[in-house]
Formats: sequence, C-alpha cells, structure tokens
Amino acid sequence: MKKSYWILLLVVIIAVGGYFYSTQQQEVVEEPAQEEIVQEEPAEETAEVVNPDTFTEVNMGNIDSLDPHFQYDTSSAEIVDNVYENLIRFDKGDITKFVPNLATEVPSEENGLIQNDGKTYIFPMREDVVFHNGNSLTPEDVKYSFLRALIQDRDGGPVWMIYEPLFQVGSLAEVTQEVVGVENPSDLSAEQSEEVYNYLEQAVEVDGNNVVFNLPQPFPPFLSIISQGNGLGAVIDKEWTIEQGGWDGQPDSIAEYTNPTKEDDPLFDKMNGTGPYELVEWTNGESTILKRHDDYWREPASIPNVVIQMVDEWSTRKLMLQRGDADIVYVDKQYMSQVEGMDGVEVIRGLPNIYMGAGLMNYNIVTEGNPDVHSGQLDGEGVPSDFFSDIHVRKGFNYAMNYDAFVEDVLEGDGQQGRGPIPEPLLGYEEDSLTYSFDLEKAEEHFRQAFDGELWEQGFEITILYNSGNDVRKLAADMLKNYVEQINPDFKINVRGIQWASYLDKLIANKFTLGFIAWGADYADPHNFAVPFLRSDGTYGGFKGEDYISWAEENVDPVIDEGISTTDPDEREKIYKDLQSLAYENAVDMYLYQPTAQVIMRDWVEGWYYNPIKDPGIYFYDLDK
Amino acid sequence: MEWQEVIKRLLQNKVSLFGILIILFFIIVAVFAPYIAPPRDADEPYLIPRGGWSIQPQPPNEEYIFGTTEGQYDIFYGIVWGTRTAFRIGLVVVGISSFIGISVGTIAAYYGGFIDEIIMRITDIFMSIPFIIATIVFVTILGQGIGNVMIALITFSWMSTARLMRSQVLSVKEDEFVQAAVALGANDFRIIFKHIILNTIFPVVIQASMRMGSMVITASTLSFLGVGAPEGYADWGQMISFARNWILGVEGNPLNYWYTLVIPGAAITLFCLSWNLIGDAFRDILDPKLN
Amino acid sequence: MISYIARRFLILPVILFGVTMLIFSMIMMLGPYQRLSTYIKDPAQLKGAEDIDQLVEKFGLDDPWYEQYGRWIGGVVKGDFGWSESAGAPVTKAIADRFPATIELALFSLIPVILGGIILGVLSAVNHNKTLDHIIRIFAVVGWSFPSFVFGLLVLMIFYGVLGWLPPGRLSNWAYEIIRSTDFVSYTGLYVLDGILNLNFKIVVDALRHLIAPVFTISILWWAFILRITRSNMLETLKKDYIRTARAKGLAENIIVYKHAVRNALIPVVTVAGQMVLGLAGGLVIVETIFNIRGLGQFMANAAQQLDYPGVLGGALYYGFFLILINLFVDVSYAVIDPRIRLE
Amino acid sequence: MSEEKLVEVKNLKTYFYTEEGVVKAVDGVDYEIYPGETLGIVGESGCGKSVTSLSIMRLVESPPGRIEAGEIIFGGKDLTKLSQKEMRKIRGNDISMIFQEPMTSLNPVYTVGDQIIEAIILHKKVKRKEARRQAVEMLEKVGIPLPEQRVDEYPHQLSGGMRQRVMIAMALSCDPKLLIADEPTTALDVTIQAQILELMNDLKASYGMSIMMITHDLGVIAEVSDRVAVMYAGKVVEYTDVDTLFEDPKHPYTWGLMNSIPKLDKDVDRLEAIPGSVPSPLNFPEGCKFNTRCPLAEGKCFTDEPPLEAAAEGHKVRCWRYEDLEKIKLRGERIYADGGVDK
Repeated sequence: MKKSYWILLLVVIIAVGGYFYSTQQQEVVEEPAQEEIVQEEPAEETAEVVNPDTFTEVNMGNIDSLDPHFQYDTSSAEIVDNVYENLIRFDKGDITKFVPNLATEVPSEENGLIQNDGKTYIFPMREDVVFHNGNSLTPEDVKYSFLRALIQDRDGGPVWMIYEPLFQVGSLAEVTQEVVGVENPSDLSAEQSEEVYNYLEQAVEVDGNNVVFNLPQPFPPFLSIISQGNGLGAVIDKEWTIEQGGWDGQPDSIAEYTNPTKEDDPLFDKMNGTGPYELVEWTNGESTILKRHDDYWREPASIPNVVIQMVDEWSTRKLMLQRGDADIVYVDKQYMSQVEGMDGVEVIRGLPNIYMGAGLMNYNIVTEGNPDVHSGQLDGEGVPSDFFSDIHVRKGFNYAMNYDAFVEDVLEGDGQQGRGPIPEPLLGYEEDSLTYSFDLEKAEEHFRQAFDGELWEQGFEITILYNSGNDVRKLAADMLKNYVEQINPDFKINVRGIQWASYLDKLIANKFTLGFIAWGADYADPHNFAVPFLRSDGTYGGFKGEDYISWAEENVDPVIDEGISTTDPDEREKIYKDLQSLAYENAVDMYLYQPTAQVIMRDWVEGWYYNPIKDPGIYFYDLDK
Repeated sequence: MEWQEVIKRLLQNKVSLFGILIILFFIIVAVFAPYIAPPRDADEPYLIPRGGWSIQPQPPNEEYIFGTTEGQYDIFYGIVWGTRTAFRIGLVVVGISSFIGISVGTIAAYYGGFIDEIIMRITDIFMSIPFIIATIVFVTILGQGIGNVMIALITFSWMSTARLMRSQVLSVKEDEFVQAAVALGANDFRIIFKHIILNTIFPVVIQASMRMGSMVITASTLSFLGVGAPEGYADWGQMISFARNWILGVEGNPLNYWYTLVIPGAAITLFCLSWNLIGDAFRDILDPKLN
Repeated sequence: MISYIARRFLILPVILFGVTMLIFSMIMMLGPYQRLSTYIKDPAQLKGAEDIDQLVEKFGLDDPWYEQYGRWIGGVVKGDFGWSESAGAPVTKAIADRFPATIELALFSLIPVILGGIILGVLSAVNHNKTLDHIIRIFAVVGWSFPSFVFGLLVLMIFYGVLGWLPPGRLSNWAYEIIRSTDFVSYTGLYVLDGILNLNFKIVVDALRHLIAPVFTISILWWAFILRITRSNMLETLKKDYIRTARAKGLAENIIVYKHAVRNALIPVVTVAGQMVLGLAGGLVIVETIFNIRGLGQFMANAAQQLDYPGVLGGALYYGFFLILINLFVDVSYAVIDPRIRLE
Repeated sequence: MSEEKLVEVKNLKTYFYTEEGVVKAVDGVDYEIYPGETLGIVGESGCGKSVTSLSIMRLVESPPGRIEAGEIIFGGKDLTKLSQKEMRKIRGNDISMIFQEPMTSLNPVYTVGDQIIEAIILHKKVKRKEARRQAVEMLEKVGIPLPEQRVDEYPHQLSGGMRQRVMIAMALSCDPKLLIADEPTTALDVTIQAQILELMNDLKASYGMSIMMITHDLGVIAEVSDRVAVMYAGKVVEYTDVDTLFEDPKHPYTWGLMNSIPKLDKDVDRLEAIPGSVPSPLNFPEGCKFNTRCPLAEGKCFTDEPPLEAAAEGHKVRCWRYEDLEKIKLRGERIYADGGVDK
C-alpha cells in the first residue's frame, strides 16, 4: 500500500518540477529577445522599452466595422482614423483649428475657398498620394467616397451627419421621399435611382483638381464634420472598392447598395486607405494589427507596427500595463486608484471630454402594461402618465440630486456637474451659468407645489431605470432614490436595472420613466448636443412624449434652426447660451455630469496629445517610444 | 432503512455532523437575518445598504466589520441576507425541479413505450444545451431577478432527476410486490405512489442534497456573469462579481482587497460544502455496497 | 452495437432540431424591439421612430416566428449559419476563430482530469478508510463545492497577483509577435501543437504556462467528480467475486487492482465522461471569462447575454454535434473496455 | 486414516471488527484434512464455514477481518504466519479455490482463456503459448466441448455450468494439493449440480488432491465427502466420517439438519425444520451457542459452553446432552416438530 503514497509524491514532484522548469525556461527565453532589441537600437536609454517596434494599445469590446462609412463607434473610428484619411484634419488636439490633409489647403473665407456666404467649400487636392494598394488618389475618389457614404446610409449609422449640412434632411429615405416619393430607398427603380443620384451628385462636384461642396444653407460645423477622425469623410479608392464588390459608381444602383447589413458590406473587414498605417490583420474582439505605410505622402510613421488588443477583463489589462506589454490601456474610472503610482506608468487625468450624462424624464409615460408607474394614478401608489410634465416635479428631482457627491465619489473628482445639454468647451457653455444644486429644501418647496399640492399629500411610487452593468448610472439612480425619499416619507422610488434589450424597448415604447442616458460628441459644435437633447425630433427629445414635443416645437426648434444657419460665431454663442438657460429654466432633463477623460500609458510613450473629439482614439502617426 | 435510523447515522458520522452543523449555522443566520443585520428599509431587506457613493472597496472597520465591496455595499449585510437568497434558490429550485423530474421519470418508466420514447427525447434535447448557456439565455430573456433565475434553473435542471428516477422505477417495476399490486388491480396512481415512488426515493434524495450546492453555485455564476440577481441584491455570486476587478490589488499590495473575494467566496463554498458532505454521508449510509 | 450507433446518428437531426427550436422559442418570447437591441448598442444611435421600424423590418424581426426560423434553417441547410452580431463576424468564422482555444483548453484539461481523477479514485479505493483515502475524499468534496469562478479568481489573485507566475490569456505578448510573424506557420491554432510543429519550444512553454491556471481551475472540480465515481466503482468492484477469484489464484495485489479491478471499474466512469464533457462546456464559460481566453464558451456566453440568436443557435448546433461525437467516442471506448457490449 | 495430515487447523479464530462490535465468525475451529480425502464442512449460512476456508487462503478481508488466533499447518508451515508474498505462492498453486457464484466469479472483461493462462503463467513460469495449450487441455479435462474455441470466449458467453467448469479448470490448472470448493453447486440447476460433483470426484481421483467441500447441503456432503465437520455459530459442533454422521448424528443440530432433508427410504409424513435462526454473531448467547434453538437446552447449556469431545472413536461432538439425544432417538421421537419434546 505504501507504493501509492510514492506514486502520489512522484506526481507532485513532477508537477512542481515541471512548473519550475517551465518558469526557468521562460526566463531564459526572454533574455535573448531583449538582447536582440539592444542590438537593433543602439540608443541606450531605449533599451528598457519593451518592444520598441510595436505600439500596443489594450482596449475592450468589439469593433463594429472597418468600413469608414458604416462604423459609428469609437473603437472602429480609431482604426479608420489611422488607415484612411480625410480632406483636412484637426491641428493635433485643437478642435477649432484645422490643417490640410488630403486637401492642400483648409477652406476659409480669407483664402477664398469658402464662398457664397458659407455655402460653397472648395478643396484643392494633394497630388502624389497613393493608397496602400499602390493606386493613386484622384479627386474622383473623393467624390465617389462621399456619394458612397450618402447612398449607403445604413440605419442607425452616422451618415445623417452629412445629410444635414448638404441636404438639410436626416437621411437618404427623406431625400427619396422628397425627390421621387419613395419611402424606402431599397425600393427605388433604376430611373428613380438615377433621379435621386442626380440630386445627390450636385452636392459634391469635381472641378479640375478641386473638390467642391455645395451647401443649401451655411452650416458652421461642416468642416468639423468632415475632418479627420470622423470616418464619414474618409476617402476610399473607387477602383478598389468596386473590385471588392462595393457600390459600382453607377447612378441606377442605389437600391442595391443602400443600407447593407454587415455581412453584405464588402468593406466590413477590408481596408485600403492613404493613411500612415495599413491593415495587416483583424480578428474581431481579439486584435487588430497595423503596419507602417512606407509610401505615405508625409514622412512614414516612426513606429513600424501597431497592435490594438481587445481585453475585456480589467485585471489582464492591468497586468499588461504593469509589465510594459501594453503601452496604453483603457482604464475604467473606478479602477484609477489601482494604476496611480504604478512604476513607469504615466496617468493623465482631467482631460476635457465632450460628453453629457443626463437623467431623461418622460413627460408622457405610457402607463398601460407598465409596472414602473405602479398604479399609474396620482394616488400615492404610483405616478400618473404626465408626472414629469409638471415642472415642479422636474425641478424637485433636479434639486434632490447630490451633484457634488456624485462628482466627488462616483467620478472620483474626474468631472463636473452638467450645466445644460451643451458641455464644455463648446459654444454656449458658460462656467457661471445657473445650475441646480443639491438643496432638499428647495426640492421640497417644488414638490409641495406639484400637482397643486396633491402630490405632496398623496405621495408617489415610481421605478426609475438604468441599464444593468452600468455602475455609474446605477449610482446616480440610487442617489436620487436616497434623497427624494428623505423629503417625504410617502415618496417611494424603486431602482431597477434592466437589460439593454428591455431598456431599449422601454425607450422606444415610451414606457421609461426617468432613465439615465448620455451623448458624446460626433463633431465639435453645440448643434450636436442641442438637437438630440432638446429638439422635438431629436434622438432623446423625440422620445419624451407629446407634451414635451409640442412645447419644444414652439420654443426650441426655431432657436436651434437659427443657431445652425448663422455663421457669425458671436451671434451663435448667444443663441446657444439662450438654449442652455432655456433648458435650465424648464428643468427639461437632469443634466448630471460631464466627465473628464483620462489616459494611462507607459512613460516611454512620446508625442501623445489629446483630442476630445477622437477620445479615446489614438493617432499613432504622431507617437514614438 | 428507516428515516430515524438514517438521521441517527448522519448525526453519528463526524463528517456529516460537520456538514449539518454548518447548515444549522446558515439556517440560524438566515432565520435571524433581520436581527443580525437589521435592514435599513424594511420593505426591501434584500437590498444591500451602501456605505457611501464611492466605488472603491473599504477594508473591514468598526462600522462594516467585513468591509465594503465595490460600490460601498456592506459585505457583512450581503453575506447575512445572501444566506436567505441561497436557501431560497436551493430549496425552491431543487424542490420543484426534483418534483418535475420525479413525475417525468416515473411516467416515462411506468408507461414505457411511445410515451417513454417521447419523454426521453425531450429530455435529451434539454440536456444537449450546456446548462449554463441555457440558463444565461433564459435569464437574459426573462430579465434579471432572483425569481427569473429560479425559473431558468428549474427549466433546465429537472432532467438528471428524471433520468435517475426512470432507471430506478424501471428496476423496481419488475419487483414482485409491484407485480403483485398490479395483479390485485390497484390503480396506476396508487401503484406509482405507494409502491414505486416510496421505494425509489432515496437515491433521488441523495441527488437532491448534492444539487442544493450546485444550484446555488449556478445561480451565483449567473449573478457573477451579470445576468442573475439585480445589482445591489444580497446575493453571494454578485458580491464575488463585485470583487472581480479588484483581485490584483493596488501597486505594492496585491492583496489589498482580499476581503471582497475571500469573504463571500468562503460563504458560498462552505454552504455548498455542507450540502455535499451531507449528501456524501447519505450515500455512504444508504449504499451498503460501499461499506 | 452498430445498430445502436446508427440509431444515435438517426436521432441526431431530431435532437438538433429540438435544441434549435427550444432556443428559438425562448428568443421569440421577446418583442421585436427588444431583439433589436442586438443591433443597436447605444440609444444615441437611434434617430427617431421611423428609423427603428426600418431596422425592425430590415432584420425581419416582426415576421412570424416560423418565417424567421425558416429563414435561419434555410441558411443552415446552405451552410450559412448567419451573422453573429456579438462577435461581429459570420457565425462560422466566429466559431472557427474560437475553436482552437477551447479545444486546446479542453484537451489539456481532459487528460489530467480523467487520468488524475482515476488515479486518485483508485488510490482512494485501494486505501479504503485509511488516511490517504480520507485526504483524497476531503479534497474531493471541497473541490466539488468550490465554485469555479471563486477558485479561478483565487488562483489569479495568488498565482498572478501576488506571485506573478501564471498569467491569463493564451500567450505572452512576445509570443504573439512570433506567432504573427511570417516564419511561424499556424497549422492548427493550438499553440502548444503549433509550437511543436514549428520546433519553437519557447512558444510551447509559454502556451503551457498560460494553460496551467485555467486547466487547474477546471480540473479541481472535475477531479472531484471523476474521483468519486472511480472510487465508489472501485470499492464496488473490489468486492466482486472475480476479484476474490483473482486473489485465490495468487495474483499480486497490484495486478488485481490495475488489471482486474480498474478495467471493470472504468466502465461506469466512461459513461459519465460524456456527462463530464457536457459539464465541462459550462465550466469553460467561466474559466474562459476569468482567464481571458477567447474561446467558444466565452463566445456563447456573450452571444447569450446580447441575445445574439444566430450566435447562440450556431454555437448550440456546433456544440450538439460535438457532443454526439463525444458520445460516439464514449460508446466506442465502452465497447473496447467491456466485451459484453462489444459482442452484443 | 493415519497418514500425514495435509492441512491441520488448530483453534482457528477469525474475528471481524465492525462498528457495531466484534463478530466472532470463526471461534476456535479444529479439523484436519488428509491427502486424497474430501472433508465436507456443512452448516447453515452465517455459521462461519466460508470464513474458515477464506482463512486458509488468507483471503479474509482485512480490515475488518483478522485471524485472531490459531494455526493452519500446511506442508509443515503455519499459513497464518506467512507473509502475503509467500502466501501468494501457495494460492492457486498448492491450494486453490472455487466459489459459489460461477456467474460472477469470472472477470467479465477478459476471456476465460486469459484468466486460466494468467494463473498458469504465474505459478508454472511457462511461456504464454505453452500456458494456452495447457489451458485448452484443462478445459477439455473438465468436459468443455470445443475447448479450442471456448478458450477465447468471454464469461458472459458461457452458461453457469460451463463457467463452473471453467472455474474448476482454472483451480486445477496448477495441480493443487488442496481444492477448496465453497458451495460450488448451489447456484446451479440440479442436473448440472450432479454433473459438477461427479466431475469433481473424477478429478479428485485422477489428480490425487484433497478437497474441502463447503456446503449447506447434506446431499452434497453425502455424495462427495469422506469426513464431515458440522459447523454452527463459528464452531465445529460435530466432526466425524460421513457414514457415521448420517447413521448416528449426535448433535441436536446435526440431527435437525438431517431431518430436514427428505428421505426416500423412510416414511415420514412431514419434514422437520430447525425453528429459529442462527443468532446474530454480535449477540451470541451465553453457554452453548445452539441453546436458543435447541429443544434439549437446559441448565448448564445456558451457562457453560460445551467442549468438542469424543463421543465415540473418531466422532467428536460439542454438546452437553448428546447422550440424552441418544435416548430420544432410541425412543423414535421427533424433537423439533410440534414445539419440541416435552422437557
């Protein structure tokens, strides 16, 4: 019987021995790799840099699509930004200044390239630019690219952004409706398609070596919309795209190429741009590998390889950073304390983030089959449909939020209270504008006035929602519950996390009560925030019920329209300030917070700068290590 | 073997006694939860109170003797009320799914033939989806919540009992006393109840006691993956999911947040351990072949 | 035996059909807008109600269920398993990408689990009621009670956080560089195997190093499982008459145990191996999540959470098929071990 | 028979230490076996007869069993003192054993040939091919038709009688000096029983070995034994040659057993049976262990254990009142039926 002990012991010894053998091997393995590095890079101070030839960014999540005209998320945008190029780009981190990119000049009134009171934009094109496959860039490619984007216009995609300045509508469907009376662009016949094409084509013209955009109305943020970093304006190779099975460039084929699904989109996983990096390999959810474009029209990038890895597990990202395997990692706000003070790691906090998180209130809650309003009546056991139509209720809620605690504790100081729909540093944002503060007395005052005092008498019970998994929103909801319930013992708030599917359903079916949402900038202009939050047909405004919509149609929409068609910046500033205070006075939503961004990287990374529009995307061309 | 005898032996066996003592401890904690950890809001005792709004866990201190986990949830409170959650899940899920399994298995074996074939193929279908995946899908569809977790677990966990019961009944069915009852013209219901189920129940009971632990583990796993209990609900699995992003500690002290993982981890492991110890001892007692 | 296997294969389409119907009917409990959430990830992407209805129409979400199911099954028949939104790739590609990681993990787990479990079970049974038996049994019951996500996190905390030994993921970064380089041919996607085939033992060692923690986490649970079954079957077998016969022949104890008892005791163990594979698939969900291994378990869990039904269905089909293969393998090994079945 | 004894068992005590207490399964047993003879050991189940045989083979499971005292002298050596290793040389070689359950006594996953060959190779140190030849030969000797073919079959392909023949072939394959047969025919049909017993008798003659035949069946004893030990509750209660036993049983237990088998030559209107059952080994009575069932038990029987003493030449009995039994027998009374004799 003793033999069995021996066997066990033997197994243990082998296992332990095997382990140590393997760790030793590991050490042996890493050394020669480092020696090689030293040989290649004689400069002594870079000897400690892990992998100097490869820049590794570790992020999380999926990449939606590599098609620049399809993608509408920050992870995709980052890759598009490095592979494709636009006519102009931001002057590094300055979102108000542009420098030429594929165009040789940035149009302005002064240089005469913006004409016709801001309705014509002329871009002289750069020559000797080649795509990664060796094809040369022509003005025709630019025109093709913009038309492809307009024709493709997938549902839920980003193309609405250029429909607005170019055609003053929101989508291709609106254009087809207007021009040929067809509701769904996929139903266009060949003739109708040609008609629509002709209508679209007049907005983008090629004039010799220039590309000319014709706008029906002045649209101040136009340059920002088509600037580098927004895939919409990315220029693709016409010939190559057609080869891949993309839009054939023919006027009669809109129906065939509009609104593709990802699997039907030939550019979903292929890239061929003019940018400083070209795509080597993309495994969605795992990694994207880029390599330097050696025939780049500027100096080739200094780092030969870029790897963007997707790692959902924070602990893993943390260790990769710690070991120097990663040069930049994505860190959720709540884990900042774990990276502060890490050796060889640079933490930059407090970067301005053009983003607004708000509590959206539904002015006309659909009460039927909606458990979140409980009784659905003003009887102390629920809330009526028009609960949030009462301005006192809205103000009461606005005063019952502890903004300072939220910023201090939840955001750990990385942010500020929202002052309205428009965040810093956009036009209309004012540092000392009026805001709601945490003041339970004032909250009580308003709640007492709500529904002519009946609400105070009866009390209410409501369930407010957050999409589960979102800690920050959950905390906001918990806080609100905590403080509102302190005001009156008959006030009862339940906090319920629901899955994204149900959250979306609630929003669409107008059944949400108060829910936390957010909006991040598509381009650097207050228009981009005023519309979704305030306009009667805005992304969020449109879901807030009849009472809101009729009020907004009267009070908000004209102001927004004025703001976007005005070119004088001072006048515009005044208009947006008015909008901001209109939102404040009416307590339209609960503007909760504007977070700041942070970046966590190894301290050997050089040349990094922050661009709030591209956040958190990185433009690797400017980096070195 | 008589029940009294089984219980007597369970109490005599050191291992199962240990298991029984742990369970008793958990039962006491569950029963007296309102006194051990008085809820802040009596209407919603299962919501763990927060000790602040910060996300960073706090180590054990006088006010929060086990510390607070991510989001300042009181670990002590979560453990105490999580005991109730665990019992609720275990008893309800094992109870109902065993009942379904016993019924299905008995019907299949007793009637045999076509009915048996159909039932067993349905069982196969339910068994062909990995349990955890099936429950994730179902809970995602039903929405978060302990009730929904239980529904999903029941839906996908009755099959093993059904199979066990079927094989048990098949062997007992041929026994003389059953044949005799059939010959005497007893009705099906009576035969099934009086003669078959009572004679086959012990292995099912052993299995059920083992499943207590595994059902609680699966429920916690769902919470851990973020589809089980709603955030802030007193549930051990969720408390561990709160710990997930803190296991590497801070620079210089990798064990800085040990309490967020170790305390709830110990609770759930001990709970399952105690049921498994009892189940183990049970089997040893009832399975004379092994002694 | 052959007719039994044939029957299994005949029943396969029925089971797979049932499985997909079951999943499909669960998904169809949701309304079209809820299912739209798979395609709309952020409310900011919504551009008003008409846009939403267009999306619903585009993906055919409000068609009757049989049309949607028919569409899907029609695709499957043609080899098109649909588009997995959660993976951002066609289902077949998503699965093919993740398959090697899972199979590598499963292979490396199965071998130590089954061998280790059997050895421990035999040792325990042979030393019935002695100290070693008690130690092994305590180990088993504790292992069985340890939720794998707790155990996995503890392993990470200690072996990775404190000691820095066992990293998550499948390879170190430097190893990925090698794998991606053109000199390295990826034959199988199993890094250990590819490392050997490329004669690059750095990769082999690194891949093994990354496998230790997840394999250990899986093993701890399933060791307990296999061990218990082996032990109780060994105990039962050792009481069998033919063991007494073997003793009466004067055979040495270890021959009796390893030749006469183990083989008989393994018959029921083989039966549960199929069950284990089923459970292993569940365990992989957790282990892959915790140790950041991009495998099928992680894929299916993500797909399930995002209601990506082509992903779940494709995964389930694939899995079901795999399960049948495993069961077939189990049946065959059953026959190899037990002549009574072979000769039926 | 005064030749040298083949086996001599002296005061053998085999106890089992269980949670409930000590089970004295064999509690001071003496007997001997001479070369070429068949010793029958008879008794009801639970009387310790199998444990006795397993003790000789040293196959009593330990724990819980243990040979507590006594000697088993075989070939000049005390088997109880041998190491397991030395013992293994004896098992299957000098002493072999066949068991009650032919259905389960063969390993189902190996062919019968494999199992016989294994024993031959182990003890005779021959090549596998030669071992196989011998195995076939053995199968032929035990009367298995087509032995060449049968040798490669698995146990489940054979009938019970065939399997018992295989067991016998296996047991005899190394020419043992002693064959212990533990209820070899109990599980078999009556016709097969007879064939097997006949086979054993034939083989005994041709191999010149001794047999220890353990059975509860006096019919079997009558057919094959030379001498008989009757066991009750771990002890030998009567020990004599087979003819004497049948003609003149002296122990009330033996007598009871005897009367429970139908006899053709006597006109008995009904069979007798011993009332009650063997007392639990955990709970043996004081005095004579048979006193709970013995119609004659009185006084001393309840306090003192009777010794195994010679009641006649070559006839030992363990009873205080065997002489009284004699008188009852002479009066032609029945002692068990109808509530026993009038005490």
